[in-house]
Amino acid sequence: MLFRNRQFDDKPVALEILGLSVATTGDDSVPILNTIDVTIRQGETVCLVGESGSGKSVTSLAIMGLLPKGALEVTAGRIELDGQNLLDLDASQMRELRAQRISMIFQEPMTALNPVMKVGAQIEEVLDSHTKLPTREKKRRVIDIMEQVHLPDVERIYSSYPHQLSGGQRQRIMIAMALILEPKLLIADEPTTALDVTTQNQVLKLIAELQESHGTAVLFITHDMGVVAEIADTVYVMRNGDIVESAAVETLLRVPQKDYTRRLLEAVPSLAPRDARPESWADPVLSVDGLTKIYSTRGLFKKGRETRAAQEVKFRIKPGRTLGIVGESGSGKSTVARCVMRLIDPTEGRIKVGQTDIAMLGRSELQPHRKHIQIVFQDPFRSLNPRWTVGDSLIEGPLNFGQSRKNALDHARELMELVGLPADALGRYPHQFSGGQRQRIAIARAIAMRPDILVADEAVSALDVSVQAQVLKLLDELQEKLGIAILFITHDLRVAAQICDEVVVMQHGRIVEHDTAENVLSQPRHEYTRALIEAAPGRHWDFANFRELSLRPTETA
Amino acid sequence: LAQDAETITAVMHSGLRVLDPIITTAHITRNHGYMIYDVLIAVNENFEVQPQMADYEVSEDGLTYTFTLRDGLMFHDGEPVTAADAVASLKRWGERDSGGQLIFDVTESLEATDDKTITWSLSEPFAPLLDIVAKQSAVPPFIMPARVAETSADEAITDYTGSGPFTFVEEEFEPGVSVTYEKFADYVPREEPANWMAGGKVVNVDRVVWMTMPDAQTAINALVSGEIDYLEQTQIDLLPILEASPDVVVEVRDPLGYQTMGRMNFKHPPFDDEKIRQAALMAMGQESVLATLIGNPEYYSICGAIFGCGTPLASETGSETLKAGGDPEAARALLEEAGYDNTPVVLMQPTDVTTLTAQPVVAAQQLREAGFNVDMQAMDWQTLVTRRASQAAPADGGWNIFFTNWMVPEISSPLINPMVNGRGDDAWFGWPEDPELEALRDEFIAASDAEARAEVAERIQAHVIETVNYVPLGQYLTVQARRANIVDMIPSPVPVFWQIDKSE
Amino acid sequence: MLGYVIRRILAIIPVMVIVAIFVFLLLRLTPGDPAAIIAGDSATPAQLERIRESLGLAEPLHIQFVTWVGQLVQGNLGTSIISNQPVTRLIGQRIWPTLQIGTLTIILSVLIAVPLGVLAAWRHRTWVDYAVMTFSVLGFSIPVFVIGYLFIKFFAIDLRWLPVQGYTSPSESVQGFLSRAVLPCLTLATIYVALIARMTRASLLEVLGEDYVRTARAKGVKEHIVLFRHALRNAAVPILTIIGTGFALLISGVVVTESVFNIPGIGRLTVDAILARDYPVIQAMILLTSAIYVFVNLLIDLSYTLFDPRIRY
Amino acid sequence: MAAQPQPTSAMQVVLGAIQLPRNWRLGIGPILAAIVLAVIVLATVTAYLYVPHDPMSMNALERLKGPTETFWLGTDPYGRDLFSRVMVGGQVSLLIGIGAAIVSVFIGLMIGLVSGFFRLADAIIMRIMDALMAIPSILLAIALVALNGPSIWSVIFAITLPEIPRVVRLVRSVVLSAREEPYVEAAIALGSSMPKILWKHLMPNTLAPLIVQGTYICASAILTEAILSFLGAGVSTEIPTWGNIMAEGRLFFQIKPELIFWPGLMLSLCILSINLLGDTARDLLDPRLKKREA
Ligand SMILES: Nc1ncnc2c1ncn2[C@@H]1O[C@H](COP(=O)(O)OP(=O)(O)OP(=O)(O)O)[C@@H](O)[C@H]1O
Ligand SMILES: Nc1ncnc2c1ncn2[C@@H]1O[C@H](COP(=O)(O)OP(=O)(O)OP(=O)(O)O)[C@@H](O)[C@H]1O
Ligand SMILES: [Mg+2]
Ligand SMILES: [Mg+2]
Repeated sequence: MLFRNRQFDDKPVALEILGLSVATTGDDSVPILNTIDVTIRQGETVCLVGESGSGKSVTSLAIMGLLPKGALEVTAGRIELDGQNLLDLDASQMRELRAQRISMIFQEPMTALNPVMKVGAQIEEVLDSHTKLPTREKKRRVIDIMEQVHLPDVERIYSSYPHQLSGGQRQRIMIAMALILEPKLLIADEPTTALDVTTQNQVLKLIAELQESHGTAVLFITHDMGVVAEIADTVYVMRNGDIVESAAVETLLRVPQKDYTRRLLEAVPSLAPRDARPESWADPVLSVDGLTKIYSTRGLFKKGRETRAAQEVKFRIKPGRTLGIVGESGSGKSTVARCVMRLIDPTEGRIKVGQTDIAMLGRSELQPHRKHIQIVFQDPFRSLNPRWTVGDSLIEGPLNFGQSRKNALDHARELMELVGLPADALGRYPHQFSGGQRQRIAIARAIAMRPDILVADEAVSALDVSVQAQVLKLLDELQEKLGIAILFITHDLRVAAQICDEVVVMQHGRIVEHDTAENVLSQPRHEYTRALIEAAPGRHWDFANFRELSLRPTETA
Repeated sequence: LAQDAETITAVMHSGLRVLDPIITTAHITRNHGYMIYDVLIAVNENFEVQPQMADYEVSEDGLTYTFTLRDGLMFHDGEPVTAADAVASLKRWGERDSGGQLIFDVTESLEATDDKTITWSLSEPFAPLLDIVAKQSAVPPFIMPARVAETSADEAITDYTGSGPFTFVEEEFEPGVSVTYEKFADYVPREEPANWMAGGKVVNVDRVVWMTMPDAQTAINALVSGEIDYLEQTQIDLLPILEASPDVVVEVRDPLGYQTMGRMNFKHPPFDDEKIRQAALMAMGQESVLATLIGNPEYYSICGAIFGCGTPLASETGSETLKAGGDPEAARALLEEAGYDNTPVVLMQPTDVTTLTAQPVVAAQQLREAGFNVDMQAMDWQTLVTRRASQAAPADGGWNIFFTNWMVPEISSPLINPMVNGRGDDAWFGWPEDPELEALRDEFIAASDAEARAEVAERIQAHVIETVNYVPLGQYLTVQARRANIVDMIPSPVPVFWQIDKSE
Repeated sequence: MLGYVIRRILAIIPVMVIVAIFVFLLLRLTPGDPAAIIAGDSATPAQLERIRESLGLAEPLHIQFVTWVGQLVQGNLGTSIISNQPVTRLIGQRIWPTLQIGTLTIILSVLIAVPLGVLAAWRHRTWVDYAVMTFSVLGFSIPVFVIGYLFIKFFAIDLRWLPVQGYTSPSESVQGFLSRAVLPCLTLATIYVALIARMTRASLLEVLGEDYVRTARAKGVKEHIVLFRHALRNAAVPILTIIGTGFALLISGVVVTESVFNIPGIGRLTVDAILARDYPVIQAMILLTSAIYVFVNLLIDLSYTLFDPRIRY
Repeated sequence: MAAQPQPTSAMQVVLGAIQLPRNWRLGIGPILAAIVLAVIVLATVTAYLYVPHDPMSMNALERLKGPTETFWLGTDPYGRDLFSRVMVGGQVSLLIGIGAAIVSVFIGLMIGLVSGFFRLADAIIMRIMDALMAIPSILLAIALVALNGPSIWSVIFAITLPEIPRVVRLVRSVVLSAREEPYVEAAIALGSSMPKILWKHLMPNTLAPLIVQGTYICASAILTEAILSFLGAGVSTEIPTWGNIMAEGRLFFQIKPELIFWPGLMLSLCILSINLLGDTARDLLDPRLKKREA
């Protein structure tokens, strides 16, 4: 079964949003949502998708009555729960309703739980607020729901603080909290985005299971099409505060009606690796051998604690080729990147850039080698100095290597064109650009040094799929033109499949598999690689081509 | 706010910190001395010497003084006061007090002839001996037990066993904050009525607590609200507040009051030049200083006498310009004549003693008007007392002029007036080298009767003003305030707590 | 935890050593001569020199320092030059009023300031918020002694509700203590309340924007529980920190308040000692107040664990 | 929350990069504060142009007079014109406030940058700073003024010294956290030298908090000057300062409250305005608050 093709037309409507409009408060009011309609029936899972800033979260907050006071307000429309308009309720009636009839799970399990309260107490608080149960009964109910969300060692976790739990466990606590009073409607705003793929998979399964047993309607907000394919019954596509299109999931993915939807789907990278490029015979520009990094925190009186973040890492990259490093969070990918860049000192090993081993060079000896190897970071907001104009950022490196200001600026102008930005943007500040544009600037800055190697650490992870596709394309073009070798770090297998020639899979600081992208993705040999691939949501669907992913015989069992 | 009727709570002009009345000249410590110690002889309000612990006799040739202790004298530890104790006390005092030093310069022997008799033999007659031993300032010869008096005169005593009408309650002593005295039950007062420092010291209350309040405002408020009984000094400007309260009596305790004065440094230019000193004196006028310092003219008087108006030796010779408010024109002319080269005059101004902040400021203005280049340097009083001891050039941490105040009895004669001393480096700060003045002083000591002394004193006055040894800037009174139920307080320069009573 | 405490206590040592050297040098390089103060107005230079010698002030600096540190190590703070009393005795007499009034002030301030700050944050950008903020800025803007005078004038002189000045030990009469402590405490509290209320508001505002507060609201939890159970506890660490560093402000307030209300505490003792160049007392007092400051802040650091389970030492 | 586009219509405030939140409204308070402060500064700086009397000339016969035609606010205990003294007095008070703020911010910035950057120096510097911070600032100030004599400069020095460690801590913490920013790492990767990174990338981050801190130092310095005067360790009475006028006037609080009232009013208004502007600056410049509003 590819999709959950279920029928809900005969089920009663759980929640109906009619012509809802939201705008910012104040004189220069800006509309955020424009008369949107959404219908959710009992037991149904509705997915709300759309690019960042399209109004998904605002919709969910409007339903909960939790729009930030003094910033946003509902200007028109109705939100009907079982026929009752929630917008007519006062604050205390609304408070009554929350967790009893509608509840909500938020994106970030790290921050959504109160760090100074034990999680058991936090679940119990829901019962305190809405019921008058005796203490023992309360505890029993809490333990019960904790078991339902498959938490291990319930008694211990009951009296743990959030920071003592893993991300997945925390998200389970959130779900337990949301479901303990068996609400009609569960709203989940990107509940798995912060989790790694394997955990994400578990959480999605859990929500589906509980929905089944409690008959809850679910409004699921995500921008991940893979997740949509996995769990949705019906999909609503949002853009700039409008609902662009809505349909049953299969219909939408097969025959999207609107251009916007099509573009959105086309931008989703495919899990099928791109066609292999011809083998290169050049000497490698970067070769890493036996790289080991041990973080140790040692105090005068404390016992030293060691984290082996990278061990015996070994790879080489040739000019014009891209090597991907994939692996779940904490597997040591960034550590390798930072060692290679010599932003941190490796504990052991060799890092040869061209013919020179830079692994153990001191700060000043390192300086001349810096221009050969450059980096693009994940976060386009923070990787440019907000106080510098784009031009100043772009010429910083060249100036350090003795170029004249004028030459460097001329070159910077060319680079802006190369990355597809107007040359006159040099005088502007980073905040005057969008996320994707900023990442282009960061790339331009790296390229300005004419490096041999470009390290991209999660360079597209923070971007929207459509922007992500553009940036990936840009990197590809640059590589064509300049023959740069790229070390591409990502946790997203789809992205890796689209850009890499070779892939290295890391787990617990070690390389567990190293092969061509083709081989790694279609014939994973290591168990861990297989688990990673399997956990990728929507892995059977080729979104860009609106059809099943046909070719690979990778399905195991 | 019920108060124990047997306790008098008094706010004194400063906090008691030093407990040895011989080592320091601080008034608060002297006052403390009068509480817990007695003296052999003392003066009454007419500056007449009266017997106190002892009767005295002077031999015909003026070379032998015999003091006989009266009966019943007892130290606070229950031991009787003996002549040996008195001798030890006098000797220690003699090392510290400048008047005492003069006597000891001519002393043949001082010894206890028996338990009650002290015999003091001189090598030559010294007429003012009794006056000096009986004086109430700055350092009176308080009688302590011999074991205490044996402490070196440069070290503070640590045993506070006294001989006076009150005992010191050591456990309750908080330096700078409060000190408690209890009536000494075994003290035997004299028969005569109390008069100044002499007469019968009859104690009518059980306890006296002295406190300090750093804030004058607070002290006044506390008196008005009845939280304290007595305020030794009040700011004249604040009298209206006290006068408005029916429960408070405001009065002048001591009709002589204080003299305020300025002293120049004879060691460094420009004031090493007598002409320039004279110009400075001519620039200064008393009225502005006093009016600024005190305000209400009822409480100050213009007085050009270096020995203080109202004292037997008072003479105002030479002080005309001072009294007339200064003569900036003449001063300017004199200054020009002296060839003043605009050397800056370093004038030290204390910031933390209210009775001393105004004089320097006013004087600075007056000196400037006469053409002096004044460099007024503000500092706290403790810096000032340290710095005035420095003989260095003004530019290297020395000074040119500063101001201070004296109780009139402290300056009332050439023998005790600290400024009237021309012994150069051994003289008081400013260090005038003035043999003529020394000669005049010897003449004064030698003078046999009051008339002769007054005549010498007048010449000293003229000489001091002529050489501008120091500049008397006038006299002012201090005003005390008490709750109306505090009665029978003796008027005297030293606030004393015998005879005083607290009615219900 | 124990290891951390020991480490922190050991870390105090170099700090106190630096304070000690600093204070010692500062004082000895200060013009001012306690001998002149002891001797009074009419002493001669020769007499001064003799007194100076008997006080040990004529010795070379390093010898004086070594002597002093040697005594310190034995727990001997020395003897006041001026009053000849052991410094420990002076401190013993004077420290209680200051400690009692200081403690009372802190308790009073926290009781007033925290609810005010919470209120202001909760009613962010309403008149309540502006009123609280105006009050707390005002608290910083008026010199302490002026506030003290105003209180005296109003409560003690005009209304005659409370005594004007003074101090009564609570062991003597609790009522007497309270009636005399109220005004100084209130005076001191104005700055402290301002400081704490402002910090409470700021850190609460920050916390109120956190996801878990939104979660609590999404659970339908009542607003006061959201504010006090969820938000305030999370905002506690910066509030505690400001209480600790504000302690320095309290000390400076104490110096003034003790003068205005005539309280025989260590603030006045120190100022008097500085003005009188009573070296042993100044040294001991600055060391003591610094040690108290460091110690209070250590306690506050340790107390973080009570409020935030994530902090482990 | 995923990254959101930031407002592009932002106003450039400090160094062209600190943005006002989009829907920020200044409100009446800060504007009023700015006006009040501007008026006070202007009035005190130009005081000599318009005050009717020499603020230092005494006239003993006119002391402690109430307001009259010649003496608009009356006279002080030396018979000097209170109005002239209050207006001129602001000069020294403001000089002390601004002087202490600038000096402590500048020295603190230098030490803080070095300390945040050089591990070795850091250990030593921070111990010294801890020690300085532990000494109650008012006691240190009194002692320092006693040491140097109560000139304006020694008062500024005495107020400045205890403030330095606080500035150092602030700068250091900003440097330590900004060091971890990706753009700093990028600069390292681009081969920028450490001094350049320190000065061009890290130092600007400290400016916004320093401006805020500077306003508080300025306000508290003006207050501390008043307290020093009150305790008898202030500037000479000749030179009028608000603190000085109040300290002299405190004796006469009950019979002539104007002596405290007028300088106190000026001082409080001034500090109130500075504090309010500081608060506003903090709200405007605090990146965390900004993020939430955006
Ligand atoms: N408190 C607020 N004040 C003003 N505008 C806001 C506020 N919160 C959100 N917006 C605006 O509303 C729009 C929709 O935001 P929303 O958070 O719903 O986007 P989203 O679809 O959830 O995006 P993402 O995928 O990034 O979470 C955005 O343009 C955002 O800038
Ligand atoms: N500075 C550090 N000190 C101590 N441990 C560290 C440090 N930086 C990283 N680690 C640890 O090293 C391990 C590898 O971290 P790294 O950042 O390389 O992972 P990653 O694969 O990049 O993860 P992600 O996908 O979340 O970015 C993790 O366990 C991390 O906690
Ligand atoms: Mg969202
Ligand atoms: Mg990483």
